[in-house]
Formats: sequence, structure tokens, C-alpha cells
Amino acid sequence: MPAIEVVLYSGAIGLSIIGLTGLLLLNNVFRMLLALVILESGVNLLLILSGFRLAGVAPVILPEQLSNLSAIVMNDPVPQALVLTAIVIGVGVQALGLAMILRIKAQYGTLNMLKIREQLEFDLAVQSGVATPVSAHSPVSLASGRERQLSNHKDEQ
Amino acid sequence: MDNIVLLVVLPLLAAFLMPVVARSSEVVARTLGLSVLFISIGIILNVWSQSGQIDSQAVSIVIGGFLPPLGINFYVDQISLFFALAVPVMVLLFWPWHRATSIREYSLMMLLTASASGLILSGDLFNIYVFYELLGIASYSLVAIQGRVSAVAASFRYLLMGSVGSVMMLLGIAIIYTQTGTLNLAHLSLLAPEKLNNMLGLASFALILTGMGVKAELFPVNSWVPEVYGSVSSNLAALMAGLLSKLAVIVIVRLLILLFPQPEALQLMGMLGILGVLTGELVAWRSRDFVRMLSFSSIGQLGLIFLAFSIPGEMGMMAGIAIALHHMLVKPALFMLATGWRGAVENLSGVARRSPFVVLLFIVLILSLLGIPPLPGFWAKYLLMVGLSSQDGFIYTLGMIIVPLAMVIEMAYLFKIVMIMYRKDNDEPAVNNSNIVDDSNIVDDSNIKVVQKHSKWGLAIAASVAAMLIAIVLQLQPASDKLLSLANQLSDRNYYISTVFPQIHTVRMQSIK
Amino acid sequence: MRNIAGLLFAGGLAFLLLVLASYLPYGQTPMFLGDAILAHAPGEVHTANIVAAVLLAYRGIDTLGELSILFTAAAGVGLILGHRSLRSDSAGVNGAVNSEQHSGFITTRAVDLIMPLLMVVGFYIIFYGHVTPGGGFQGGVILATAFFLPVLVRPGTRIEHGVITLLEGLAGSGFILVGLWAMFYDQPFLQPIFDSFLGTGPLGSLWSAGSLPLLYLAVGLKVGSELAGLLVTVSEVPELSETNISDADDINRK
Amino acid sequence: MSVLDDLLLFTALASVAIIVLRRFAFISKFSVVVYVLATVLLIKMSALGYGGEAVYSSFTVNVLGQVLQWRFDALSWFFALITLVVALFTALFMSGAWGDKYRKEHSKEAYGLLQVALILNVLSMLVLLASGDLLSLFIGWELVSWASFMMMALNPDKVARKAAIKYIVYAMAGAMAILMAIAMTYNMTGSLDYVQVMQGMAQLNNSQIAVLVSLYAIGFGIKMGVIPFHLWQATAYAETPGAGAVFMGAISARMGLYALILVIVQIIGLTRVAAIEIPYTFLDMQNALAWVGALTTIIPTYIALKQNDARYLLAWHGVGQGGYMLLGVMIADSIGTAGGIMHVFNYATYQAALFMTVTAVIYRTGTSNFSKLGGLVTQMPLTFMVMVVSIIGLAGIPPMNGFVSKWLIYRALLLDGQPLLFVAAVIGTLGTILSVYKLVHNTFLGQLRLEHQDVREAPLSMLIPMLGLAIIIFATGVMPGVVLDWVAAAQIAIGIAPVEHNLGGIELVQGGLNMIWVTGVMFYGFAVGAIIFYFLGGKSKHIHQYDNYAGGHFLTSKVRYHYSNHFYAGLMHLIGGWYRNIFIKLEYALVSLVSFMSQLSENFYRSSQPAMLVAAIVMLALWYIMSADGSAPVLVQGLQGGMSK
Repeated sequence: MPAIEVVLYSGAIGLSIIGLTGLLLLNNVFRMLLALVILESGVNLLLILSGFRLAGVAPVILPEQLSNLSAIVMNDPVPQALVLTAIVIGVGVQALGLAMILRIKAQYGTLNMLKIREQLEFDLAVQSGVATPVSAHSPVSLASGRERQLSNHKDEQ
Repeated sequence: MDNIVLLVVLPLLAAFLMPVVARSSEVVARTLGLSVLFISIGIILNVWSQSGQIDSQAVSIVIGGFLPPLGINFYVDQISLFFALAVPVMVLLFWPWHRATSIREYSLMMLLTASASGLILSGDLFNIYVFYELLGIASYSLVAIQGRVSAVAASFRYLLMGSVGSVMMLLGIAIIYTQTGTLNLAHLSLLAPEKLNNMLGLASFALILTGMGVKAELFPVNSWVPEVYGSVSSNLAALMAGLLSKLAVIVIVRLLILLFPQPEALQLMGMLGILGVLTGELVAWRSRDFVRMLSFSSIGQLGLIFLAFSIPGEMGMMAGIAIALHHMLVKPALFMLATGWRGAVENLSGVARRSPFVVLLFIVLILSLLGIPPLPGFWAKYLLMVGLSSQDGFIYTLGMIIVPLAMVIEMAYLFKIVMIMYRKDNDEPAVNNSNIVDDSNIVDDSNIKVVQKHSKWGLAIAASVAAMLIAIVLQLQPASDKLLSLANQLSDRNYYISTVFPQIHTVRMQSIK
Repeated sequence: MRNIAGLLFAGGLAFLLLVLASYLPYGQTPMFLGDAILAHAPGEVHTANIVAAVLLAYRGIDTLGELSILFTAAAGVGLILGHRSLRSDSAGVNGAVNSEQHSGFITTRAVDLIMPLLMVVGFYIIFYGHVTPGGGFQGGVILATAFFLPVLVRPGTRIEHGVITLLEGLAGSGFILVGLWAMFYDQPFLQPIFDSFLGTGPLGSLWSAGSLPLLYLAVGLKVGSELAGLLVTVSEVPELSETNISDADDINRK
Repeated sequence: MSVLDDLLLFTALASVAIIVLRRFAFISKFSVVVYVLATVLLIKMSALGYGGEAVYSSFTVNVLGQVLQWRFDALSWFFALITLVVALFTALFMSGAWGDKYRKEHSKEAYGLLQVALILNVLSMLVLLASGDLLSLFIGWELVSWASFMMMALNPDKVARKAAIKYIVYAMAGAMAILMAIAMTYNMTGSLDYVQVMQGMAQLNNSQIAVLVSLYAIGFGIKMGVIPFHLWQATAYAETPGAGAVFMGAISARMGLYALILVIVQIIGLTRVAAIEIPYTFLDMQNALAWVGALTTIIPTYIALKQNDARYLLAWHGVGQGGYMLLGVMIADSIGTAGGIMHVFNYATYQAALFMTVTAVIYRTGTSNFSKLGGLVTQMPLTFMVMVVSIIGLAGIPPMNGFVSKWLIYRALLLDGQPLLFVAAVIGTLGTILSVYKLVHNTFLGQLRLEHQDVREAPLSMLIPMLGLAIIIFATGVMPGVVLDWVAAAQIAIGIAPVEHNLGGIELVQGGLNMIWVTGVMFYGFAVGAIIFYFLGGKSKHIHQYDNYAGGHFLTSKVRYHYSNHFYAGLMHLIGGWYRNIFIKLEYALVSLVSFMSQLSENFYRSSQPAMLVAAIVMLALWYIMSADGSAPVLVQGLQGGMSK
């Protein structure tokens, strides 16, 4: 069955690459998180494919099969357990990322990765009391960011 | 011996129970975590004292009663026992006493402890992945809750990098599983020469290296380091730079030894190590901020460790372990000193007059970091250089040139700080650095907070580290013997396999094969 | 520049991964572990659902790890979103607005009716996890949904976190305690216990598989409470500023 | 317990004692006693100076499969003798009035730290000299570097701080070169023990030797301050606090020469070095090193000529004189090597004396700037005398000891058939003579400045060591045989035929040297001149210092007969400033390069998209791995292009 093989493998890899491309090209952090979800599901698909066996059935023993267990071809149960674990891990990461996005949005007022990075660098520089590194982007955003930063400081104190 | 498992389980139990207990009594909940740490230390010391043979003999501990490769096992040898001891000790040392925000933070610390112990002890590939992820999520959370929103932003960027990395690692594990159909490290190691000694095996190594490399501050996937260390408290930074990165390195090395015998794998790691040393030290040279400097220096040191471990043979293994252990001692101590010296290095002017003892401590630490004989750092560098020069390849020759260069650069910036510290107060205005573009970027003085007071605890840690370094100098001979035995045990594949599958189990092994 | 680099790397990676995938065996992977487990599991742990056997018995500590991951994530989310900056303005404004944003009568009543059914389904899936495809994770997610639906139809409802905290803490420690129980009998940690009281029934019946159903119950409760906690915590975040989330994606792409 | 154990242990304990007691007033006397005792211990090993067996320390360390050991041979003993004698004189010098003033101007602590730095320097040098294998050599080497750094860093001025940082960066670079070389030596010869390495060297081919020699020469050369690594030394030594500069200037940089002789001459062997041809030149490696020495005599000496500060002038000379030693050692015959090694002793004596006189001048006048000095001869005649004796030595004029060593070097160059090197050395000497005249003229001659009217002679505590050194300079000049005995023993130790000598000088078939005779003739000449002068009724007339004219103008009190600016204006115009800027620009370019690279790397770490790096490295790593595999599809193979191994 070469056809289905190609579809499955290229589907799994294509899914991961769609996710990865999204991560690389998007600027919106929320969309980046969604892209991460797609990436993870692509890899999970690949992982579960590794447990597939031609003509195999799900690894659940039905009562009527008990008599001739050895005759049944079952798929590998291990990757299924692994994928279950991996999915749950993915959920944890996504939840955490979402919470961070909410917090960032609330305080930086933006979801744009470039602006967040700029603001982050500015904050780090302010905290340590050194001048900010030269930015390729307009100084306007820095200046406005600084005002916001100062107001945040007031909030936090 | 079996209660080594408790090192992982008890912290988890404590983490789960702490929020529950805190509802009735906050104090009990807090002591719960600490007592678990003490119990962990007690367990390890007990194991150490009880079975003197741990020095020569490793042990495999079965979990769930299913013998490997079916079940998951913990592998306890000298180096994992050492790190398993280091985990609770260092967590205890860098416990966030001062910021009692929420009981959940302590809970996170306990989870960090559990995952770190699990990571170093585990003998199963996927189990390593699970603990690695747990470690990752616990550290993202811990970074993100450090108060300021900048910590959250840094942590988010860290999370993105880390989770893409771990997805890559999962991909690598999937490839390995399709090739071998097993996950136990010893079993994989048994099958590796036959099944993984090909392009797919190498590709999975590259993927796993990238994934684990995020936490191990491997060269291209370490851009989170300065952001995160710059925005978290020194305690956490010390823990992350000192302990967590080394754990990831040791796991990578273990996988490398057991699963990937190809020279290309070593070369790949060595190349990334060299680039890490070079870029880390170069950027540190430029940075004007003490903590940022330490973070980049940490990147550089981790690069050295990777380079050292990429040298085949005993010398490289010894060098790698030596540099890793040395950095594990020195970097946290430096971060502890940084608690009092946060901010621009220019502000440190005249510190030496106010606290000469602290500056002296700092000098001892950085001298060892730089590898000045006879301090322990020197012996590590010496091993590295001898190891590098014993190899022929292009990468090792390059390393031979880059490492001394990086050391000179590291010296230059560290001693620039020392000289600033010994400067007379206000004898010259702070040098405006050339980065300032226009007035809008100049930071108000009101925002600069240079706390000139160290916590006593941090100083005590730094002082004891310095004392330890000197003690090692006085005990060079036993220390080098110990290092040799550690290296031998870590690099012995067959020993690992025969420990996990002693003769009794071979029958069952046959049935699996 | 960045887009070009991104496309380059992603495209290159796609190509290389496809090349790698062409080497992967399809449908005939070596199954050392899988075969051995398939052969031993019915006899050793008496579960009809062999995935459950892998999850709870053979790789029990993995499952413990993943529970911890959920717990960590929940704790992290709680701490991040519990920050003052997100809390300060939520109390006054939200309550007023949200009472008017009440969902309609039909939805509310439907949810009230569905909720207990969902609970039952969830617990069914958990309890039969070792016999049928299903188990703690799946059931836990359904439990969380059941718990969360009322919140969804009544935005602004304040949920007492105490119950969730208690549940997640106790469920997690329950899992560990079952594992430690084995250690009392000088067995390794997480060794399944087959005892006169615990499931000694024939394979495929509910009352089989020793202590594994207990573990699955702990997993289900844990997953349910963690997810519910996560959802509730996120739902309590006050609405962010008026700017639509996608508006922020306006970076000048030149 | 051998005598070497006693010496090292005693010095180490003394260091601890001085560190503990540094704030007490008696520390200065205490340290003098320490150095006297240490010298006595050293003299107990004086058999070494006359061809005795090497003395081994009973203390060894076994680490990482290496046995670290320590031992003294004739060469070490000779260098140790110089070190301890100079340290003794320095301690004596700083124990009296100078120390009191320093203590008052700075603090008790500062003075105590100076004493600590001195004893640590001495200790580290002894450890270095005693090293018995390459690893212990490296340890000693680093200790010396850091002890010197400590001494330099004691001056809190900005210039001094910068110089110290520059020094330690250079020193680290050198140490790293040495570490590389040692690691390679270990892998090539399988050992680090001197004897075994020496045997192992025989099996190495020329390219291996070339790499080793270059690395060792760079490492040791940086400490010596040879071209092109000369930029750090002068400022660093000149800015070291007074008495410290005496010690540092006299001996510190010579540790580089010791190690160079030990490793390149003794262990590797100059015949091996000479066998290495440098492509595209007519030079072999030995000649190239000799030329480095020759250039080092010339360039720093002419830089010294331009200095306007006595300390800097002397320090630049120190760099230049190192070139003579390297040149002498690199000639490789018994006369040249003897000249090179002997020059270390001679140089140490007169450089110490010169720094002492300059320090004494600073002590009395508060400055060493030539523009603010002049005419002090009437006020400080004894200091003047010491300086004159020393500069005669420095310039290499009989009857002082500098003449003997320089004569040996010239003689060896001529006998060896190296006319170009000879000319270079002569040019260097010419520069030396010109600049020492500038020193003595602008400090002591000319007209006294008004503000120095009431300057008095240096205090006795400072005069005694100065005069003592002057006597040594003269005595060893007249009777070089005393030193030549030790030099000959050292030559035997490093495997070179000893120079044939007697008390008065050298015995040589082609024409020897007898200093007793030379001195006799000289004094005879002086006597004859004086007799003729007085016999013919010559009368000397005492003229007041201010009583002179210039260009027909009487010099008023406002315009003094004194011109330190543009002192050798014509000469300076001739040679121009071209040579100096090259090296400074080179250094600057290096720093700029590092800075540029650093900026590049920093931008890398500021990537806006964290996942980009992961994707990039995964792709590149997979590419690297798959292109290395022969079984991969053709397309991947084709991709490897630049990534080929």
C-alpha cells in the first residue's frame, strides 16, 4: 500500500511543516501558539504511525478473543500511550503559553512579537540601568514603550 | 536502594499536597517542602554510606515491578547519584525564602526538584522526555512568576523555543522507535550498533540534541539565556545556570555514549560547542550589565563543556565532567554575588573599598573560572586542551585555537570589572557607552537600582564555594582519581548494558528479541 | 529578510524530513516492546485495554510525570494570571457587564440538564478505562467540560477555587499513594497490587486489573480538576482592551 | 628535606607572615630579614653555580597521571640569585624613608600590599624557576603573571589601571599559547617531564617542532615584551609604584627569557630550531628569533628616546635590553649564550639602580617629568653618581658590567658571521647611549629649577642600596669572572659548551677580553690626562649653575637652560614616528575586529523569532548529517557543496 503510506507520512510531515512555517513567519504571538499546536499534532501523528502494523487492530482485548489471543494482529500499544502523554504535555504547554499571552497583552498592550521583543529589551535595559541596545526599528515605538513602561512601574510599585 | 525512587516521588507528593495543606496551615505546607528536600538528601547519603560499592558498581532500579525493557528503570551510577544529590542540595540553597508570594511557587520548586532528579536517574528514553518537559514547564512557570511582566515576555520566548525544541526531540524519539521498537536505553544501546548506526540514527541524534540543547544552552538555541537570566532573581538564575543546564548536558552525553557511536554525532556537537564558546564570550565582552555578562559567560562555558564531551576517549570525558562540575560550583556563586551587584558594571566603581572581602571572593571565583593554576578550573582547561590536541579532525584543531582565544576575551571582560571595582569612588564619570543613540534612550537615574548589599546567605554560599575550590586544590590527587573513575563509568557502554540486564534476565531478553 | 529565512528553513526542513520519512518502515516496524507487552499484559496486569496497561503499569511513572506537568501548568497559569495587574480592575467592571451578557434561557437550561449526564459519561469512561478504549485522560477531559459548561453559559460566575485545589491535590497524591502502597509490601514503586479486595475478576470485567482502576480514577479526577481549573482561571481574566487580537498583527511587512 | 624545600617553604611561610602582618610598621624591617635569610638559603645551594648537581625538592604532586616536581639547576640558581638580590635591595630601599612617605601618602594598607606583592612575586618566581616539568612550569608561569599583575594594579591611577589590564590580557594570551604548546607537547612526546620530553623531541618532524617553537616563543616572548608584543610592558612597569618598579623593571620580564632558554634552547635544542626553514625568506627559525631580538633592541630603544618621563624612558629601555639577551641566546655558541645570560645579571643591577635613582628624584621633587626637572646634580650628587655609573653600564661602556655582556654578544655576532645583526645591535646601542644621555641631562644637568632650590640629597636608607648596586656594577665590570663562573655553570646545565673565562674576562683564541686590564688602561689614561692637565697649569674654575649663556643671551631665572621637549629634534625628525604607530594600529585593529565580531554575535542573540534558530539548526544539522551519509538520495548529496567535511 504505497499510496496510503505516502499520504500519511507526507501528511504528518506537512502538518508539522505548516506549524513550523507559521511559527517562523507569523508575528502574532497567539497565532504562533496555534502554529505550535499544529506542529505538535503533526509530530504526534508521526509518532503514532510508528506503532501501526499492517492489518493490525486496536490493542484492546475483547472477551470473545480471549481464547485465541495469539492469532490476532494488534497494533503497538506503546506509541499510543506515548502520544497520549505527548498530547497532555502539549496541553500543558499551550495553557501556560496562553496565560503568558494574556498577561503580556494586558501589560504590553500588544501581541506583536517584534514589539514584545523590543519592549522586553527595553525593560531589561531599564532594570539593569544600561542604555538599550541599538534597535533596527523606529525610535518612536521605543519612546512610546518607555512611557508605558514607566506607567507600569508605577502600577507595580 | 529501591528508595532512590522516592527522590522523584516525594517531591511530587509534596508538590501536590502543599496547596491542599496550605488551606489549613500555611506553615505546615512550607515546612513540608523543606522537609522533603532534607529527606531526599538523607536518602542519598544513606545510600552512599550503606552501600560502599556504589563507587564501583552501578545499580538499576525497576519501577512498577516490570523488568526493563518492558518497564521503566532508574539507572543509578556515580554520576547520576552525584547529580541526584546536587539537585536537592542546590534547590535548598537557592530556595526562594525572600519572596513568599504563594504556596504554589514552592510547589513549583518541588516539581522542579522532582523532574531534575527524574531526568538524571531515568533509564528510559521517553521517560527522559517526560521529565525534561516537566522540568521545562516548571522552569517556564518559575521564570514567568518573577514579578515583572518582562519576565513573562522572556519566559514566553523561552517557552516557544523550548517547546519547538522538545517537539523536535519527540520527532527524534519517534524515529528511534520506528527503527528499534524499544525505548529502554540499555536495550537501545544493545541494538544501536545494528539499527541506529545509519543516517536515521544520526538524524534522530541531531533532533534530540537540538531539543535537549535548549535547556543545555547549546549554541543556536540559547538566545533565551540572557533574557531569562536578566529578568529573574539571582537565586533562580543560579539554579538554572548551575544545575539544570548540566543535567541536560549529562543526559545528552549519556544518550551519545549509549545510542550514537558515530563520529559525525561528536563532530556536530563539537562544532556547536565551539560556536557557543566564541559567540558567548564575544557578547559577554560587549555587555555592560553584570548579570547579562554572567549569562553570556555561562553560554560560553556550556560551549566548552559540549566541546569537551565531543572529544572521543577518556580525556574528553574527564574534561567534560570536570568543566561541568566546576561550572556548577562557580557560576551559582557568581550569581549569588550578582545579587548585590545588579545593574551596569560602571556602577560598581569603588565597591572594593566598601566590601573588600566580597571582591576578593569574586576574584578567587573568576580566577578559577578562567582556569588559572592551581585552582581547579585550570585542571579542567588543561584536560580539555590535552584532549583537543590529541585529536586530528578539523573541528578539534579549530577548538584548539578558539578556546584560548575565548579565554583571553573572558579574562579581559572579567578583569575589566575587577578594575572598576578597585577604582576610587567617583574619580571619573561613568563612561557613556557608544550604544546610546539619542537622548530618549538614556535611562533615568531614578530607575537604576544598584543594591549594594549582599544577602548573608548568598555570601555564605559564595564563600563556601571558594573554600571548596581551595579544598580541591589541596586534595588534587584524590580528586583526579575520582574524576577518572567517574569518566570511566560514564563512558562504558557495556557496563551500562550489563547493569540493566544482568545474567538472570537474559532468558527474558531472548524471548523479546 | 526574516520571511525569506523562515521559508528557506521550513522548506529545507520539509525536504529533509521527507527524505528521512522515505526511509521509515511503514506498517512493519520492529515491535520488540509492543509484542512483549501484548504477550505479557493480559497475564501480568489483567487489563483488556492494553494501552491502559502500558499507561498505568508498564509506564506508570510516565503517567505520573504527565499528571505533574498538568499540575505544573495549572499552578503556573494560576500564578501568572493571578497577578495584581490582571486582577485590579476585574471586580467592579466585570460583574456589572457580565450579568447582562447572560446566555439565553435555552442554552442555560440545556447546559444544566447536560451537565450531570456529562458527569456520568465521564465517570463511566474513567471506570471502564482498563476494559474499553478510554480511560482517565479522556474521562477527565469530559469531566472538565461538564464542570466548565455552566461557567461558559454564565460568564462572570465566580467559582470557588478551593474545591479544585483540593481535588487536584488529593487526586495527584492518591496516585502516588497507590504507588507507595506497593512499597510498603517491599514491592517496587507503582507495582500493581492484586489483592483479595482489589479486582480479581476475569479479564474484561470491571472488577479486574487490581489497583489499576484506582490509578485511573486518580488520573481522571486529576485531569478533570486541572483542566477545569485552567479553564476557570483563564475565563476569569478580565476582558482585555478593545483592540481585537488580530489587529496587533499589523506589522509592516515590506 | 633538601635545601630547595627549605627555601620554598621558607618563602611561602614568609609570604603568609607578611600577608598577616602587613599593616604593622615593622613589616619593612621584617621583609628585609626575610630576603636576607632567603638569600642565605640560596647561597647554601651555591654549589650549583659552580657545576654542582641539580637539587630536587622532596615534594611532588601526583595529579591526572602527571607527577609535578620541582628542582633547581645552575640556570635556575643563577636567575634565583638575581631575583633574591634585587628583592633584597628593593626591600632595603623601601624599608626606610621611601616607605614612610608612601605609607603617609597612601595608607598603611597600601604599603603593606606593596610588601605582599613583592614577596608574592619572589615566591612565584622561585616556584617558576624551580619547576621540574612543563606543567609545574606553567603553574609557576601563571603565578608570576598574576603576582606581577597584583604589583601593577596597586597604583590606583587610571593610566596604571589600563596598563595593568593590558598587561594581563597580553599575559593571558601568552599563557594560553603556552598551554596549547604544552598540550601538544604532551600528545607528541607522551610526557611532560623535561628529560622525557627532550628524548621525545628527537622523534618529531620539523613541522611539529616549528609549531611548538612558535607557540612557546609567542608565549614567552609576550612576557619578555619582544616585538611585536612590546606595547604592554613599558607603561605597566613605569606606572608600578616606585619600589615596585625597581623590582619589576629589573627582573620580572626576564622570567620569559628563563623559560625560553629552558624550553627552546635546552629541551627543543637550537639545532632543531635552526633546521626549520621559513618559506619565502632566507631565514631559518633561529635566525628569525635572533632578528626578533635585534628589532627588539632597536625599536623600543628609539621609542625610549621620545619619552619625556624618566620612568617611561627606563621602562622602554628595559624592553630594548631584553632584545640583547634574546639575540645573545639565539646566537647559540658559547660566547653569545654567555653574553645573553650574563646580560640578565648586569641588566638587573643597573636597571634596579636606575629605577632607584629615579624614584629618589621623585621622592625629593615629586615628579619624574623631564620638563619639570633639571640641574639636580648640585643638590643630589650621590644619586647623580649612581646614575652615571648605571648609565655607563646600560650604554655598554667600560669599565662597567654592561660592557662585558655586550662585548660578548658583539663578539659572537662577528665570529658567527652575522654582520647585519651586528649592525642592528650597534644601532640599538647607539639609541641607548643617546637616550641615557637624555635621562641624565634632563634630570641632573642643566640649570636647577627654582622650585627645587631646597631639594636635598636622597635619604640614607635609599642611598645605601643605590650605592651598593653601583659597587656591584663596577666590581662585576672589573671582575666579570665572578659572574661568568655562574654563567658557565648555567651553560653546562642547558647543554651548551661553557665559555672559557678567568677572573678578568674571556679567554678566546680570536682575541679575549680582560677587564682588569681594560680598567687599568682606562684609569691610567685618566691619570695621565689629569697629570698633564694639572702639570701644564690647568686650572678649574667653579662656575655657578646659573652662570651660563645661550646664543649670546644671558639666561634669566625665568628662562632656564633646559630643553626636554624636542630634545633630539633633528634625530626625531629623521626617524619619524612611523615605526611606533604600526604596532599600535595593529593592536587597535585587533580590538576593533573583536568588537565587530562581538556586535555580530550580539545581533544573533537578539533574534526576534526564537523558533527560527531551532528551525535553522535542525535544518543545518540534518543537512550536515545526511550529506555525510553516502546512501542518501542524490539531491541531498548534491546539497552538501560547501559543507563537505
